[in-house]
This record gives sequence, C-alpha cells and structure tokens, in this order.
Amino acid sequence: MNLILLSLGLLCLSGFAALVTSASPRWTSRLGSWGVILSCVIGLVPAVKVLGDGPAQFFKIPWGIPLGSFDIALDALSAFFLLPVFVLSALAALYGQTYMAAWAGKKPLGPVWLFFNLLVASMVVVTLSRNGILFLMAWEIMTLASFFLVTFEDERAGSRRAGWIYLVAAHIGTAFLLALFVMLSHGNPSLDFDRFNLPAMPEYVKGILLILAVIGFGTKAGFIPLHVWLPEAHPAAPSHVSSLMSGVMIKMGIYGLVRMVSYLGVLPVWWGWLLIGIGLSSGILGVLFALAQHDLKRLLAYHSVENIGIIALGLGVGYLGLAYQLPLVAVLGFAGGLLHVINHALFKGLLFFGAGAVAHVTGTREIDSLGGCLKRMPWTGVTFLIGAAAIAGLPPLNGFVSEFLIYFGAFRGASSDGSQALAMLAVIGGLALIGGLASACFAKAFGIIFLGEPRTDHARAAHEVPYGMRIPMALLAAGCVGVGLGAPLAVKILIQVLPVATGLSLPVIRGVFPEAVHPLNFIVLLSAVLIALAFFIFLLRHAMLTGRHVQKAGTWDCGYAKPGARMQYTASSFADPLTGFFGFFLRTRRHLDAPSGFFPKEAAFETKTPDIFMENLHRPAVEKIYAGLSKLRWFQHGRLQLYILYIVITLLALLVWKMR
Amino acid sequence: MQELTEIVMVFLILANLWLLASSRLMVCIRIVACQGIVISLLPFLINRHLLLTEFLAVAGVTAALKGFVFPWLLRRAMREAKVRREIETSVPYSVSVLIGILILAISLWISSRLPMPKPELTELIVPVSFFTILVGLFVIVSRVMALSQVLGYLVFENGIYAFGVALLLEQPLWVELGILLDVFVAVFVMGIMIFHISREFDNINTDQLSELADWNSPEKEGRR
Amino acid sequence: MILAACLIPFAAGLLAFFVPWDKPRRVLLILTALAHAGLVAAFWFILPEPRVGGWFELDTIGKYFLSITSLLFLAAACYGVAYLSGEDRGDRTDVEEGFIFQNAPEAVFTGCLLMFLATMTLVLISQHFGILWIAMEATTLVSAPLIYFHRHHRSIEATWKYLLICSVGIALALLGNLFLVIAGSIEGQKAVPLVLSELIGRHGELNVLWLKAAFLFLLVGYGTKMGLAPLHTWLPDAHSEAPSVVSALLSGALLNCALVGILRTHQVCAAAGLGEMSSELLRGFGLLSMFFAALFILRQPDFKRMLAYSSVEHMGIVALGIGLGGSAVFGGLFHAVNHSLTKAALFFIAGNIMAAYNTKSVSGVQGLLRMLPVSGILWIAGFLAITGSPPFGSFLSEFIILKSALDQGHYYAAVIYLVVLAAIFAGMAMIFLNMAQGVPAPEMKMSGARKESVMMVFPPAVFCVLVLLLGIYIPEFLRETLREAARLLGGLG
Amino acid sequence: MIAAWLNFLIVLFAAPFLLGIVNRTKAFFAGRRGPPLLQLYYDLAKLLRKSAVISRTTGFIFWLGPVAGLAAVFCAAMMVPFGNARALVAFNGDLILFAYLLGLMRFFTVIAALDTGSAFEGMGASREVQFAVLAEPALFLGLAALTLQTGHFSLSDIYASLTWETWGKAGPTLALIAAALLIVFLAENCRVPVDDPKTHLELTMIHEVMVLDHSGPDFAAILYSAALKFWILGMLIVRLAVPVTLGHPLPDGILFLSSMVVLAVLIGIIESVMARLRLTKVPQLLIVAIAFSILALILEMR
Repeated sequence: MNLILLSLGLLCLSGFAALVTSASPRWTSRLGSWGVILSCVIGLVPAVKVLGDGPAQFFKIPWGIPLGSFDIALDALSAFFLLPVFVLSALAALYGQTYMAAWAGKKPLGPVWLFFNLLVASMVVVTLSRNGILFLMAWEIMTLASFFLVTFEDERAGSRRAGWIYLVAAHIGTAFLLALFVMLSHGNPSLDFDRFNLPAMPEYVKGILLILAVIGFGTKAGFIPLHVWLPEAHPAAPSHVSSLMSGVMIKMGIYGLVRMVSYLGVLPVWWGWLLIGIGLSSGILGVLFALAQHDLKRLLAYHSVENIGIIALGLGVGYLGLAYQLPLVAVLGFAGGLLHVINHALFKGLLFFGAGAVAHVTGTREIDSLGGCLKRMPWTGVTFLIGAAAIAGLPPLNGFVSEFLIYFGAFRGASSDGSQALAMLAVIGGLALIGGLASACFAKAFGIIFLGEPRTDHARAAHEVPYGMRIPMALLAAGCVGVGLGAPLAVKILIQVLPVATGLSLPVIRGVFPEAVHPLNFIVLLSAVLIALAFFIFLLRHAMLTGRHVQKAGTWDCGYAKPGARMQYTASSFADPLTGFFGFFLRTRRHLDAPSGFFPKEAAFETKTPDIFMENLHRPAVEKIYAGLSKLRWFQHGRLQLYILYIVITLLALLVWKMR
Repeated sequence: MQELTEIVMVFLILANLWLLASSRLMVCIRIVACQGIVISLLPFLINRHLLLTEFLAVAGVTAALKGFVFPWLLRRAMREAKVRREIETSVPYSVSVLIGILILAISLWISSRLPMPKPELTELIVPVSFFTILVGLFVIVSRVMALSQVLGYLVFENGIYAFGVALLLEQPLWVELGILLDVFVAVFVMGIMIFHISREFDNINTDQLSELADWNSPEKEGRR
Repeated sequence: MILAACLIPFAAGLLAFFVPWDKPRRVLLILTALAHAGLVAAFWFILPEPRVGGWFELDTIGKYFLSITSLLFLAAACYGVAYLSGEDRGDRTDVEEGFIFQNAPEAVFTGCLLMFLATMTLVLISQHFGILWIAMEATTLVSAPLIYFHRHHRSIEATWKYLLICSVGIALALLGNLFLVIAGSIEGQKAVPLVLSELIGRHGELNVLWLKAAFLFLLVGYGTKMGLAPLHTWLPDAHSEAPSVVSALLSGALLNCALVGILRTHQVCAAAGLGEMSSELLRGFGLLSMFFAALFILRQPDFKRMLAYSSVEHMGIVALGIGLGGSAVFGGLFHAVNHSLTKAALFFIAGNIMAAYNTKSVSGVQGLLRMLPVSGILWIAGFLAITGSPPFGSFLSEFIILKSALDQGHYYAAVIYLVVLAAIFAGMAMIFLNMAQGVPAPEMKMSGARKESVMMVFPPAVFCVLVLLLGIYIPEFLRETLREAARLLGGLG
Repeated sequence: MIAAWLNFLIVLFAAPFLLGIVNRTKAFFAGRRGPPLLQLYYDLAKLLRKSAVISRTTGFIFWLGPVAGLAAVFCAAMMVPFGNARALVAFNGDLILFAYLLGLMRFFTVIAALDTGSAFEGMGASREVQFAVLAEPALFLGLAALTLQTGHFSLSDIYASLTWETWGKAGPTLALIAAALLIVFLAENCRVPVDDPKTHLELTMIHEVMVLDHSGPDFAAILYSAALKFWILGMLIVRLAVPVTLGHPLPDGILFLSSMVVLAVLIGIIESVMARLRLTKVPQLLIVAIAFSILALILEMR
C-alpha cells in the first residue's frame, strides 16, 4: 500500500512540478511524463503482487469532512483495473512526451501535464477508494482533468463543443451516481463502502439502485444512448489522451458498475438481460457508426462504444449465469468481459497512438485523404495492423481470447435449460455480427490509410515518427500478441478477481475455472501452429521466388488509360454497401453535386453520418424542453408593478393556504 | 370614546377610497398627509392613560413626519421633477374604487380569521389597517408614475403603523424611533431617485423602467 | 465590544462622506475593513458580552455569518480600492449602449459602502426582531446609492426596483413583527419581548395562530430581500447594474443577512411547534427558487445576470437545506459560506472581465484564458465551485443536502434538486466555458492591453482557494461552529 | 491420432478435386466436355513453377495476404472432423475458432486487395466484407443451433453425435440448419447465386476481383486456400445431411468422401440452373440464411 501511496504522491507532485516549469517546454514534458512513468512502475508492483495471490491491502485514515474518510483498499478487482491504468498511462506519457513537442512554444504545456497526471492519479484513486465521497471526488477530478485535456485545442470551436458535451454528459452521469451512493448508504452517517447496509433492502430499491448505477456508470463507459459525448471528446483530445480516455478511463465506468453491483448481493434476473440488451445495442450500433465515419479518431471513438458493448455482453452473460446458478457460464462471461477490459486498453491504446502518429505527420485525420502510409511509416503501420486485427477479434491476438470466452459462455448458457438461453443466443448472433462489422471496419481503416497510393499531399508528406512514439506502439502491439499467445496464463490472474466481481466463493471458481479456460490451451496451440505455418509458407514462397525474375509493374488497371491515386477506392465507398444496408440506423446524409453538361467541371459528393441519438433524441429533447421553459421566462418581464403584485399574490396565497 | 374611534376609522376608510378615486396628485398627497396625522394620534384615542411625555413626543414626531415632512419631500420632488399634476393609472379610477371596496371586504374577512388576543383594540382597527395596507399596495401596483408609487408606499406604511400603533406602545421607544427613521430615509432616498429618474427620462412614468428583463415583449422587439 | 463592530464602520462611513481626498478615503476604507475583520476574528476567541438586555448578542449563527460578511467586505475593500482607481473621472462611455454618463461622487460611494457594512453587522448581531427589522431596512437604503454608482438610466431602473420591491417586502416583514408582538401578548400581562431568547424560552405562551401569520409575513418580507422566487425579481437587475464590487457584497453578504432574518423566525417557530410548517415552506421556496434560477440561467446572454440568478439558486439550496432539517441544516449553513466566497470571487472576476472587454454580454467575451490568464483560470475555478463540482466545498454541502433529502424520504425534492442542478450545470458550462476558452477577437488583443492588477485578482484567488480547501478539509473549529449553529436551528450537528 | 492425421492429409490432397467435379458438372449441364477433373492440380503446379509480377504500389501485405490466408485455412481444416471421425484438433468451442480463422483469412485477403490501390480490387473487397458481415451471424447461429441440438461444443463431438435418430427427432430443425449452412457455403465460397467464379467483367466480380493482381505462387496459395475452404465448409453440410455411421473408419471415410463428391455435383447443378443474383439482392439471401438459423433455434427452444 505504501507503494501505491507513493505512486499517487509522485503523480501529483510531478504534475505540479510540470506546471511550475511551464516556461520550459522541455522540462515540463520531462517532469510530467517521467513522473507518470515512474509512478506507474512503482504502482504496478503492489497491483501485480495482489493479483498474484497476494493478500488484499487496506489503508484508512479519517478525513476532516462530513461523510468522508480516506479509505482505500487494493483487492484483486482494484488491482485488475489498475493494471491497464498503469501500463497504458506510462506508455501514453512516453508517447505524449514526443507527441506534445509539436506544441512546444506555441502553447503552455504545463497545464497539459498537470491534468494528465491528475487524470492518472484520479483513476488510481477511483479504483482504490472505499468511501463514497472519496470515490466521487476522484471521479469528478477524472472528468475535469480529462475535460481540460479534451479542450486543449480550445481555439477550435469543435473542441469547445466537444468539451461542453463531455462535461455536461459526465456531470449528469455523476448526478445519478450521487443518488446511487446516497441510497446505498441510506441512513448511514458515513459513505464507507463497508458500511453499505444492503440486506435489508427491498427488491424494488435494489432495482432502482441498479438503474442508477447503469445510467451513472454507463454514461462514463459510453453505453448507447449515453455515449454521445464519446465520439465528440475522443477526437478532440490529443492522441495520447484519447488513448488513455478510451483505453482506461471509460473502463472506470465498468469498474464502478462491477464494484457497486457486487454490494447488492443476489441480483434480479432482468439485470443480466438489461446488460445484454445494452451490450447488443452499444456493440452493433457502435461499430455501425464507426463504419460510417470518415475521421479516423472518431471512428476509433465509436469502436470504443462497440467494445464497451462487448464488455457489457460479457458481464451480462456472467450476471445471467449467476442468476440461473450456472457458475461455469458466470465465470466465462465475467472472465471474457473483464479480460476484454485489458485487451481493449491494449489495442485501443495502440490504435489511438497509431492514429495520433498518422495525424501528427500528415496533419489530417481524414481517412480519405490518406493512403500508402505503410511504406512511409512501417512501424506505425505494422503495429496499427496488429491493433486492427486484435480489435476485430481475429486469432491469434488478444481480442479473440476475450471474445472467445464470451462466446463460449454464451454457447454454454444457451444449451443449459432455462429462459436465459434466448439471451445467450442473442449474444452469439450479436457478437458474430459485431465481429464481422469490426473486421470490415478495420479492413477499411487500415487498408485505406496505410495501403495503396497516397491520395493527397498530406499523405505524401508522411514519414516515420520518432522512437518516443514508436516504442509505446511497439510495446502495446507486443502486449496484444503476448496476451493472445499467453492466454492461459493471462486468464490466471482472473482467479482472484472473479470472487470479488461475481460474489461466488473462491472454491467454486476454482472448481469451474479449469473447465472454462481449458479451450484456451488449444487455441494457443493452434495459434502457434498458425504462426509457424504462415512462417513456413512464407519461407516456401521465398524459396520459390528466389532466383526467379519477379517483375515490378503497375497495378492492373483493367484497361484504363491513366489510373491515378485519386481513382483508388475510398473509405466511404468501401463502407458504402454496409452503411447503405444499415442505412435505417445510420441515417447517413448524402449531398451530391452531380456533374452536368457536356464538359462537367466541378462535382462533389459528400456523406455525413451524424449520431442519430444526438440528432434525433438528445438535441430535439433538449430543444423542446428549452422552448417550453423559455415561455416561462415571461415572468421576468421588467415591470415593477407586476413584480410587487407577485409579492402580494405570494403572500395572499400563503395566507389562504396556511391560515385556513 | 368608542364612537370617536369609530368615526376616525370611517374617516380612514373614506380617505383610502378617496385616494383611489382622485386623479390629482396634490390632493392625494394631502389625503395621505391627513391620514398620517390621524393615525399618529390614534394611540391616544385607544388608550387615554398614555398621555406621558415620551409617548407624546413619539406621536408628535410621527405626526410631523407623516403630516408635514413627507408631503414636503414629495412636493419638492414633484417640483424638481416637473411632474404632471395628473396621476396616470393603468386601472381606471371608477374600477379602482370598486376594487377598493372589494379590498375592504377582503380585509374584513382576514381580520375575522385572526382573533385578537387583546380585547382593548376596537373591532374596526384591524380591518381598517389591513384595508389601508392593501390599498397602499394596490396604489403601488396600479399607478404608473414613480411618485404615486411612493405615495402608495406611504399609505402602506400608514396602514402598518395603524395596526401597530397600539402594540408598539409596549415595545421600547427607540425601536419605534428607529422604524420612523428608516421610513424617513426611505422616502428621502426615493425622492432623490425620483429626481434622477425625471432627469434621465424627462418624466417619471415607470413604463420606461422595464428595460432590464429576460423576456422581450413583442412591442419591445418591434422597437429594436 | 459587540456594538463596536457596528459603530466603527458607521463612524468611518460618516467620516468618509466628508473626506474630500480620494487617497485617504480609500485608506480609511481598507483600514475600517481590516479593523472590522480583526474585531470579528477576535470574537472567535473572546465571545463578546451581550448588550442592552440581550438585544445585541453574538450567537453562533450570528458569529458565523458575521465572519463571512467581514471577510467578504475586507476582500471587497481591497478590490474596491483597485476598482475605484481604475474608474475614469468625468464622462464615461456606457459599455452597452455607448452613451455618456458620470459616476456618483466617490465619497458617497465609500461612505455608503461603510454604512452598508455597519447595517449588515447590525442585522447579524441583533437578537431583537425590531432592531433586526430596522437594520434590514437600513441595508436597503444605504445600498441603493451603491447600485446607482454608475449614473445612467439602467442603473436608475435597477435601483428604483431594488428600493421599492425591498421596501415593500420589508414593510411586510414589519407587519410580521407586529404579528409576533400579538402572538406574544397575553391577557393582562406584559407581552413577551421580541428578543429571540425570550421568545424561544417562553414558546409555550405564544399564540400559535398569530405566530403562524407572523412567520408567513416575515418569510415573504425577508424572502424578498433574500431573493427567494418568485420574490427575487429585483435581484438580477440590481446585481447586473451595480458595480461588481457591490454585486459581490449584495450577493455574498446581504442575502445572507436576509437569510438570518428568516432563520431567527424559523427558530421561534420551531420552538413553538410550528417547525413542520416553516420547514415545509422553506423547502418549497428553496426548490421553487432553484427552478426559477435554472430557467433564467440557461442561455442567459448577460453574465452578470447569470451570476445573479445563480444567487437565487444558491439561496434556494440553502433554504432547502434548512427546511429539510436533520443533517441538511449543517449542509445548508455550510453551503452559505461556499456560496458567499465563490459568488464574491465570481463577481470580482466579472468586474475584471468587464473592464477588459467592455461588455456584459456572454457572446462578446471569448478567450478569457488568453486575454486575462489569472482571471480566466479563476473564472473556470469559480464555475466549478459554483456548480458544486468536487473537490470544491460546495460539492460537499450540496451532497449533504441531497443525502439528507433521500435519507428522510423526500424523494421528489431530491429528484427536482438533482435535475435542476444538472440543468444549471449545463447552462453555466455553456456560458463560462465559451467565455473562458477560445481566442479573443483580434481587435481585443490590441485594445485590451490592460494588465490584471494584483489587487483585482488576489481577493478572488484567495476565495477560490478557500472554497477548494473547504472541499478537501473542514477545520474542526468550523465544523463545531456549523454543528452548533445547526443545533440552534433544530438540525443535527 | 494417426487416422486423424491421415484424414487431414486426405483433405489437403483431395480438396482441389472437388472444384474439378463442380466444373465438370457445370460443363456437363452446358453440354461441354469441360476441363479435366484434375485441372486445379495442374493450375497449381503451373503457378508454383512460375515467377510473379508484383505491383509497384504494393508492400508486404500483398504477399502476406495469401500466405496468412493459407495458414489460417490450414488451421481451420485441422479442426474439421472427417465425417464422424474426430478432427486432428478438437476441443470445446473449436467452432468459434474455426469461424474466426475463416474471418482472419478474409481479413488478409481484403487488405491484400486494398494494398494494390486498384479501384476494382477495393470494390471487390468492399463487397466481400459486406457479405461476410451477414454470413457470419448465419454461420454462428447455425452452429449454435447444432450445439443446442446435440449438447456438444466441439465440431468433432457435434458431428460425431449426429445420427439418423437426430433427424427423426428434429428433422425440420436440421433441415433448416442445413439450408442456412448451404447458403453460407455458397456465399463464403463465392459460388452462384452470390458470386460467379467464372465471370470476366471486373465490375461484377467479388472474390476474383480481389486477387486480380496476384500471380505465381501467391495466386497458387489463393486458389488452394479457396479449395480448402470449399472442402471444410462443405463438410459441415455433408455430415449434417448424411449422418450415417457404419461403424468402421474405412467405410465411414469412403461414405463421407462420396458424400462430398455428391455435394460438389450438387453445387455444380445449382450453378448451372441458377442465375447469379443482383448484388443488391445478395444480402437478402443471407438474411434468409440468418432467418433459417433463427427459425431452427426457435424450433429447438420450444
């Protein structure tokens, strides 16, 4: 615990040190980023220790505010969520050091590092805190710190808008959490988690609590339709921040959900159904929206919604397994969902780094303006490819492992008797659809950005990024491969986590765990075979072609006279069949200036896919309510006589009411 | 003595109604002044044994303020602001009188709901003071000119004084004096403000004093 | 001792009217503020003796609010001196409509400012309802010239409305006091004196019917001054037209004084068994005020008006907290200090913004963080504090109130409370962030070369830091005071 | 284990043969003699001996596509049972890995196509992913229906437990699953009515257009992977349709092989008698497959 506290202290200290040295961009970045890296390394030690069968650690001191106490504990669940926090934060700091150098001298970097470090620190506290006030404070600091990072480029109106939406959404989510914590500690003079007094709670109150939790935490996690802030905020932030936000910060919502629900004891059956419903809608709609995006970071942001949906599916399977007393299904669901948390941190962090690298050197995030970047930036390209394959859930990478566990849990659950089977089948179908769409989407993103010929001068200007940015990407890519190939080992860390998350006893978990993860051995075996085979075939091909005359020629142009880079298929056209097919959900807006006349000059075709929830739900609702309310503004019309009349009427009304 | 008190009460009621019916500003000021003098002498009508020097002093000061100083302040403001002699109202005078009678009914109802623990107060004094208070408020609400609002405030104040006159006697003197001082300063400051309003706007109609608002009426929109 | 707190500023105020030179007068202002603050600080160590038969006494509630007032005044004095020296002599151009106007004489301003402190102090130290009333009306009268410092038609309008609405309201409170006298009148005996301790001590002898009526009148009367909706109508006008330093005092100190008036009555009612009714009304007015404030904060085009409505909101929160009883009283009282400090800081910064941008309109201000970095940061910090974001103190106080509401089963109140708070957050976020972020218009950069003077950012900075500290740690003495005050108001400590 | 290896080797060798049968059937229906049955073997041998022409636009993804694709389909083939004989690798949940390996193969084919920068290949890739998106749920739900029916989670176990009695018990269910799998089979293998492997107009092609630029050994790898994929998906249908167990590996194997041949003939017939669907109609066909799978599931859950 001392190490964790040390790490926290160091985070804050280095943040303020960075702020103080704001005058020198170099020192600011150094202090800020190395502070994060060092404290993450320090923090990893106890986290890993606890996960590796170590005892949970506690620390509690009183705190001079009402209802609060500085009560923190490091148990397996906390440690599990701390793992990606520390790893990705350290890498993001390293990456950011180079990435932010572009702004040196143009903008003060001190605040950026301060907020970055505070963001990391607040996430650590969120996972550790065992007191409602402490949790909420850390939660809000997390929001605020990330808000300031999102609006780093506040000279852009888009950034400001994104920041506002993010802040408001997060705050509304927090309002639900406030209610949640208050109700959990009903009648208690303290908000310590261990004093939550729940057995006495009637069933309907439990239902209310679950709803509050799912809305409050779901807003942060990005469950549809609470996700609207996500596609705005992630693209606006600097890339290392996007990667941290998407990779771990939104997972704090998942953490909160799992942690709070773990205090509720036996859960109603509909809870699992609800999560599966949320998971399906978030997963499918998230990936569909991603497919329709032209902005790389926006695309990645929607993929975060998708992956949160997958995690929710896993948890939903788990909770249904608990509700129907199917421990194996529960373990599989939870294991898949939780492992996906780490996996998503790895590959989404990697992808945002890659996106940042591309945007950094080309100056654009428009997928359709890029092309051919793989040759110009091989490191970025290859790592991005690994990330893309991983997020698409392809073997032998990590994304497949977690999705496999969820699938397997759903298959298991589907073939057990009980009404949960229907939900499980929905999970199977949904996951298959999500998988196909994600794979399509990343084929598009990777293919259009990195392959082919550069479509614009932006893309032609691409060059490899410095080592400071390459190394984090390479490490994360290695992580994706490592978790994929070391899956049986990777899931072992879950043994300690699952009792906390599921409420099942450790022996029960130990009983079903081997059966649950047994297939992973085969998967890893086949993955190894796959890689070996690919390598073998490559050698074979190499052997065959050596000595033969391999001709270089232009791409087969089907008889066109002069194929150019601009004739290449674009991302929009690539995705068009799918977006067209799902047009009902996407409501893509098309704008066509058709060529006309015998010698047409300018023609333009444009598609734009705004968020349907934002466009058709949130914005109109807000406008309606506002329009209704603004009629009441007549009240303040400026006429003194009537103002005095208000006083008289109020007085008379009170007299009539109270003196009857 | 009962009869005398009741006569005074009837006078107050009539004065209020007259105030509502009158369109002449000077007349109104005089009515309010008379009302103030009568009310300041009210304690002696209610309780004869109070002819002590200190109470006499208070009553004297009150009468002087209400009967002479305030009217003088108002007239001065009128002169300096070059106010028109006619009162402008948003409610016609005839309707005002009708509403006045309605207010009288309401006052009687309210006072019937509030039994006085002190029987020595006459029956009429409570409803009459309520009536005066409400008439004062009605004048503030219905009259357009800033000056008549001050007038309304004075009537309102008179009503409260009439109500409290008997009760305040039990309270320490200088509380009463403090209250009087406040009222005096209030009227004084209001007078100054009226002067400034007239200088700024060329008249003292409060219609123009409705620019600070969070809602734009159609006519205001049209003006812009 | 206790009367000195009132008399010192009173005397200084009188003196200020007659000091013809600016410099000494400003020094006098600061010295008086310092003296007052020192005196009030001393009260924390040596509780002053009651005076005039218990008419003037510093109980815990009074001490708490007096300290807030004094602190605020000290900051306002520092800020005010810087502010006054920045005001041009002679003809000035209006920021909104471009006409020429002049300021009121500075002597009048300073004098009234000091008198304002004196009258507010009097409100807080008086235990006698009559004196309380006199002082309350006096605060209106001496602050009216302050609002009318910039002499033009808008400030006249604001002053006139302030004067008339508050006078009418407070006159109703006088009627309420009279009812209180009747309530204390007993056949054949001398009536119960209007002193708080007497009224509470002899609660059994009070006539409940008249007490009820008295409470209603006092609530409406002082509620007008406190800015409870729908009686708040003067508040946005006065706050937006007054100089920022005055707005800060009005919002941070004066509203509290009116609150104390209501609290005193509430104490009597609670003692006489009418606590249920008075609490219910306070809750109702609290929620209504929050709702009305939200209505006008959303897309408010004038940032000073927005701050004014925010005061309505926060007074609503405090009233709600008091009305909820239990531990919410603690929260409500604690919220009062958070609100006062934050709001004062915000008004100070609003003054800085107006000085640099020459406008009160939200759309006219952009890029504050770039134009006035310190003010910009404080503006954002103030925004977070005023909306109750952790780690600021207002988060704690609002949370305690929420918890109490839910613990006691006031579910509807809790829901309305949360919804309104969220709506206000959204509305304010839009306003504050649009102002703070972005790039200032190019011509601004040229003209707005005026530096932020230390005196004009130091007071708000201190307040922001204080509110932040209160969110992280409440010192034991303050907790004890709040508990004690909450107990006096029938809440849990 | 040895039998499993043997079966695996048979698959590896026999896979191209099936395409020969399809082509011969089609030729028969068209009244032609058609290419030799072993034509694909000849093609592969020829391609392997040739050198390659590679586009200047491309990079390593271009050759990684065929290589990884072949490796993936190899691995997938290891998990597919040979009739009722257990596969080389069988474990609970292998059907998930099986489907995802096919997905991996598709992913690499698609990005290899995009690597050329050709508008036509991009178009093919785009269509490919569109159909795959819909084929995947159909496949998964069909397999889920099979696991529900049999209670097993491994392809080998599922297919080993299928017997005529199962048909007797749940005939309609199995028929629906088979139909769904057949549609998936046609789509995944780019057969009529989804795609026409014999088309010569780039604009209308799907799979073939993606590999326009590949040549030599790379193209051989692609052709061979396609043949393997044809086999392994075909097996899912064949064993479902003919769940006969004779009791001895040898006759069982022979029966299975001949069933595969029958399937190839059947595909040939389908290709001969049906026209290719308009591209916009293809998704509807796949939706039908999903509907079949769901219907099968509903029947089971009754």
